[in-house]
Amino acid sequence: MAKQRYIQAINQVFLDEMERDKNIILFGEDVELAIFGDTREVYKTFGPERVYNTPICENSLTGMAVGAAAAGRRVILHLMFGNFVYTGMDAIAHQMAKLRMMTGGQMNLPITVICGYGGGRSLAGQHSDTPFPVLMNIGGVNVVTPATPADAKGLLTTAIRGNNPTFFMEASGRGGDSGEVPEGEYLVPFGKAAVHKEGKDVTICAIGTMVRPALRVAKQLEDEGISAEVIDPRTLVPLDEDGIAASVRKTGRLVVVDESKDRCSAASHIAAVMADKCFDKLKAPIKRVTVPNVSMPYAGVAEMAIFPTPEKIYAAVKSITGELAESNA
Amino acid sequence: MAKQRYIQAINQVFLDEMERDKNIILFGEDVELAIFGDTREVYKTFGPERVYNTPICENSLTGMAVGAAAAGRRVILHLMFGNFVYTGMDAIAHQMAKLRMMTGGQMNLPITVICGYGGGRSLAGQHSDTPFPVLMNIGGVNVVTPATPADAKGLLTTAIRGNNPTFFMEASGRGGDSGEVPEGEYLVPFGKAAVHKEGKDVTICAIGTMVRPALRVAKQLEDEGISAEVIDPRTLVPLDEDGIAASVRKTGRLVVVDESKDRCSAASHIAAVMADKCFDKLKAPIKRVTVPNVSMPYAGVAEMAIFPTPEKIYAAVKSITGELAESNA
Amino acid sequence: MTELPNVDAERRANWLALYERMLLIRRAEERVAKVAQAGGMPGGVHLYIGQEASGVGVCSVLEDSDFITSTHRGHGHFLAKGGDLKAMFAELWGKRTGICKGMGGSMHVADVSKGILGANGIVGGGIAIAAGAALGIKTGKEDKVSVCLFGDGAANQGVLMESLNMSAVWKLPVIWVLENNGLSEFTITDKVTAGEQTDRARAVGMPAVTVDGNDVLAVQKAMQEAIERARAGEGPSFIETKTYRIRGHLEAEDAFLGGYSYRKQEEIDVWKAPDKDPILRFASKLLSEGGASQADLDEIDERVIKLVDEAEQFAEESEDADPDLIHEITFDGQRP
Amino acid sequence: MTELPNVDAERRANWLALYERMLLIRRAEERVAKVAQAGGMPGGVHLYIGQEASGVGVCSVLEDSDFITSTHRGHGHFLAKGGDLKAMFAELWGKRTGICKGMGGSMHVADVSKGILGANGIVGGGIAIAAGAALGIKTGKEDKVSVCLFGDGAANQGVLMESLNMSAVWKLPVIWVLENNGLSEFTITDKVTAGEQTDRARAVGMPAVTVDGNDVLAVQKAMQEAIERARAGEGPSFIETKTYRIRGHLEAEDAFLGGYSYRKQEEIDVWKAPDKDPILRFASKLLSEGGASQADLDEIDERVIKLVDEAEQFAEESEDADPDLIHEITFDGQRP
Ligand SMILES: Cc1ncc(C[n+]2csc(CCOP(=O)(O)OP(=O)(O)O)c2C)c(N)n1
Ligand SMILES: Cc1ncc(C[n+]2csc(CCOP(=O)(O)OP(=O)(O)O)c2C)c(N)n1
Ligand SMILES: [Mg+2]
Ligand SMILES: [Mg+2]
Repeated sequence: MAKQRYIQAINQVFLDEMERDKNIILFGEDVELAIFGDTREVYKTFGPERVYNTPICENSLTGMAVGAAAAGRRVILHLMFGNFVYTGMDAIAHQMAKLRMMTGGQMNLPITVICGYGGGRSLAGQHSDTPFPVLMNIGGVNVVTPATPADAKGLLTTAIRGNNPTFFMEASGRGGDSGEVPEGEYLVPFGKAAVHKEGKDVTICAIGTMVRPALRVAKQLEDEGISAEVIDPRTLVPLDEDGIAASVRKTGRLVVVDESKDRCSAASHIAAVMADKCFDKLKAPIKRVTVPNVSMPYAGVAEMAIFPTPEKIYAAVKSITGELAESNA
Repeated sequence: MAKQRYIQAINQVFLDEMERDKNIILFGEDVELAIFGDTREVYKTFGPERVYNTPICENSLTGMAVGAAAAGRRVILHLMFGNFVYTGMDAIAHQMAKLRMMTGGQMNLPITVICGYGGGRSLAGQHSDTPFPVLMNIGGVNVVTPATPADAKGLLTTAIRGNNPTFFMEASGRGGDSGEVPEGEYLVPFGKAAVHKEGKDVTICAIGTMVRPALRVAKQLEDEGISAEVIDPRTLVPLDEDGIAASVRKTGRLVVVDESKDRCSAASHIAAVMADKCFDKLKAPIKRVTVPNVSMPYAGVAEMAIFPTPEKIYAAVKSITGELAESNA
Repeated sequence: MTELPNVDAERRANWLALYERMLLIRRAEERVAKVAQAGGMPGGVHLYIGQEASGVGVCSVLEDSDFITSTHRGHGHFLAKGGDLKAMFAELWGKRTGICKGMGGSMHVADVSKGILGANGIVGGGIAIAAGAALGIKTGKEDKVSVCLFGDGAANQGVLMESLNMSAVWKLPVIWVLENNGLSEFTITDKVTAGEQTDRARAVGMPAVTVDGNDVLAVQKAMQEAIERARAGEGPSFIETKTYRIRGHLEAEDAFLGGYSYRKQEEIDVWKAPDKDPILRFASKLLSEGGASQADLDEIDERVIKLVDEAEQFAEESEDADPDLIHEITFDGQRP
Repeated sequence: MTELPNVDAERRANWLALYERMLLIRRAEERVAKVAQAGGMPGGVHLYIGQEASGVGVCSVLEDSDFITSTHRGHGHFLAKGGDLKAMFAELWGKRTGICKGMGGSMHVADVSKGILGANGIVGGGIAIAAGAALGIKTGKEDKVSVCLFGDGAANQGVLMESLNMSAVWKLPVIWVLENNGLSEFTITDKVTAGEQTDRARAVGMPAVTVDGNDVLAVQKAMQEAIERARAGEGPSFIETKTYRIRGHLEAEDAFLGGYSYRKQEEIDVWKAPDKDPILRFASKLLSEGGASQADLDEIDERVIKLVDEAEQFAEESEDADPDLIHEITFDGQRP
């Protein structure tokens, strides 16, 4: 184990995997100088025949990823901001997600698309979206979003070595978080949620960027006599429905915390699945802590007013555990 | 009242509204000869200065709608297939949905985007999607999908006269359905669900194309002693949460039927909202009848195997009303 | 090789092969049209009839290992590139023996083993895929080319400029083939297009030529030059093949048009005439300069029709597509 | 008008106005830079310093009723088109007195009453909007023009080809202004661009010129010609203004670069020199040919700095943005 920053962990996987498998190519805008730092040294190490610093044209980039994969390469596409998923959406929805199925399974599309997402940094409407819903909904692409440097390493390695298109959503565009990362080969399987903290009264299912604030809230609740379990799906497609359901069945209460906008959010979907699968064990309404259905504002006060802050997570939990605190007290 | 086909009703609204308001312009691919029939005679009637038959370039078309609206026009954009929402997604997500908010409310964007959606006609993966989820999720655009010719007239008129971007999703690309349509001026307000059939045992919330099969199933259930209420949200943004909740509170059971792919579907979202708002009145798990998370197959048998057919709606209702049929019998 | 090859015999063989391939496409699609018109073909069916010289000329100089991307009007490209007729018919008939197991249908015929990366229902959908395949080839240092077939309507999609640009910047081994049939659905493409579309390629410094797309030999020649450039590492080329779509945009066209029309019957007749139709024209040439007799041509026609009969029978008799497969093939080794 | 106007006085007034506007942008952004570097400015801040002659030359011939669309580097365009400095500063400071009520910030400054349809954080985001505005103008038979300001990086987005094409087909009153500063973030644009970008306009039959983008008069002149064409119904024009970005891509650039660099200090120095910097250069010209004295220029500088001081104070003292507003302004008359 060694401490690494989130972005460093990602960067190291790129370097390791591209060394290990000469068939990998990487491309995207400004990957040469590594705008987010995650592609640092990649161009220098593997050269212009495997690393392409591209013009600005997301529509073609996503389609090119498909073509290069169909031609036998293993592809990493750096898409910078999660918002550019919308810019490159045509080929994502129509080719990347569908081509395998439409051709009767004739081709593998080993593509990893990486981008940062989320708000909280005054980047305003066009640089703060969390496009989980559209990616989860189109069908045919995996969606993963590690909350820790270790999961970043493990999930990215799994993504790159896998044969299916996978969106690797960076939960930390700035790469500030650091944590212990296993050395050597380390893969985290898709479809297996992580329980960050066990608990018995309420399940907080927190996605990506929301894991840290959820853990903070869980700690505070502990002090108040409420035992919260914090579970992190890690991969949204495939989704560990059974793992989340097991937790919900145990606690009987669920709060889903997600940086997506509320309507048709990942949180909505998880809530819906649990309202179907765990109904008999549910003791309280299922709560969602998400972003309202608006464009993210610029000003810090305005942004924080709609951001899924610890305060809002806390309030949501309390709204369905009110009686518990008293009875446990 | 007069009987009209769904597409005819739409066509008539275009003609009437463009006559009424000279500020309206309409553009899109092949609108001159009217590929779906809904823009028939529009070009002939209003000429090349208000109607533009465009080249094939959805990315610019959606952005142009924004520009023309910002310049003071009232805009109708014909986007043909719902799938092309993905092709024109960039400007939809980044400009149309956000510009009003990002500019502090400086501009109205009176834009109606119209397109057909859904499967069941062997049009395969790239022409069968139902892009409700992404449109509902981006925030900042309305999404409406009338199930009947009368609602088509009423909602389209409301959309065109409104000041906000609205996606008018044609539930019938072929225009085959017909029904009574009120004559003269007729507006249906957004955010008001329609109860197509009252019932007391279970609520079937059916969206757009799914209303007809839901009604068929409700009739069959009636014969078996199960009283199903069929409610049609009509507009997904804004969503009549209170109206749906009132029905669910009354029946205590909910099945949502939606042609979206399941993950993050409109159905998921409605289920999630009800699992929050109506928990205390719920007597059974909330069921969703949707399309699996795959590309729509071509072959009829394969398509029908995953399509939300009456059989699947029936099975979903029965799975939560099993005991009722017996007790009512 | 000690003897000089018999050039005439080689030419005759080449010409006859081109003719047979064009005729195969024609007869196959005539059959599809018949079935579709009778209501026996689900979905949208877009026929290539009248444009055969373009696809056949293009693919005649490609190896199986070379890639093509195609369009919604893709049957001709599929067959020209060596796709199996039976498997294509079975696909259109929605059968599990189909090349895509019945999951793709007319708009998605693909045979990856033959380098056919798929017909595409998204207008312009193949453009970036072709650029990507060329990028893949370049990275793999493989001796292949990637060919993008697209229509005059598709040439107004912005991805074209993007992908032309990248292919020129990185000198990718890709050949852009614009099949200009003058129409985009019911729209006369010229009415919505400014300038010459070849100039869009020239604007990124790419050589571009316009050839008679109904002259299979002219197309073949232009392709040969482009391929040489590509294989020599000199980068992409652009070829416009001027041609015409003889049938409707799709087989159900009349239902969509509802009595309106976008072209005159006389225009169609001009392109169907023996001096314009790519097959009739080439038949004359074969007879006058190619050393073929009418009997040769008749024999080819018989052979082709037999293949079409067999393919239809195969498709008819095959089992319906298997719905369970949907969930298996969406991902590799993972349920959706 | 009975007397001939005094051309020299008019010219002097025009020149001084251009100078003052350029200097206002420069001084305003220098202040923004200072605050941003000190950590007092949230979000991404992209400065226009070094490119002032382009935006000012372009907007100098526009009326309030004409439209512009802008980029992530939009402060200069905003001020050049007559946007209010105080309201812009308040916006950057995230205050409710901001031109967008604090909801947009640096990347989204817009003043619709002045025809400024918004800076845009999506590279190329303004392109189709400008085309649409021109379509709107044409339909309304209004005597306005629409101007799209975009960068050399944005010129590789496919929407450009799409919108150029439509503007040419319909002869829309739009002027395409490519501000070519040679850079796209940390990438030398030439390395990812094939051919001359002006040729992309010529490919759709549109007149295109390249001018010295650091010469405000050259830009003004090119715009005048383009506007005449547009107002005469002759359609769109394309102007490339060659310029240079003196500051980083964004103010926090060093943090992103982590010790790497994409250009040499010498290159920057060349463009900052008195013969290249658009403001210093124009100051010389004003002194030598424009009938201005150093005292005139100093007075302008003082006036401008006072405006900047006042704007900063206004921004500082304004109240924070109002979060409740978010839900009111997303839609007209409807909660989100
Ligand atoms: C992205 C997209 N937009 C629109 C359509 C509808 N459409 C199908 S074919 C077609 C015309 C294509 O014209 P062209 O590229 O010239 O091909 P052709 O039909 O002439 O072979 C259109 C507009 C589509 N399938 N995809
Ligand atoms: C669609 C999109 N892709 C990528 C980016 C990230 N990005 C911001 S500015 C920029 C470079 C733009 O270059 P150019 O258009 O020349 O403008 P300049 O910064 O030089 O003014 C990039 C790639 C973005 N904001 N939007
Ligand atoms: Mg065509
Ligand atoms: Mg630039």
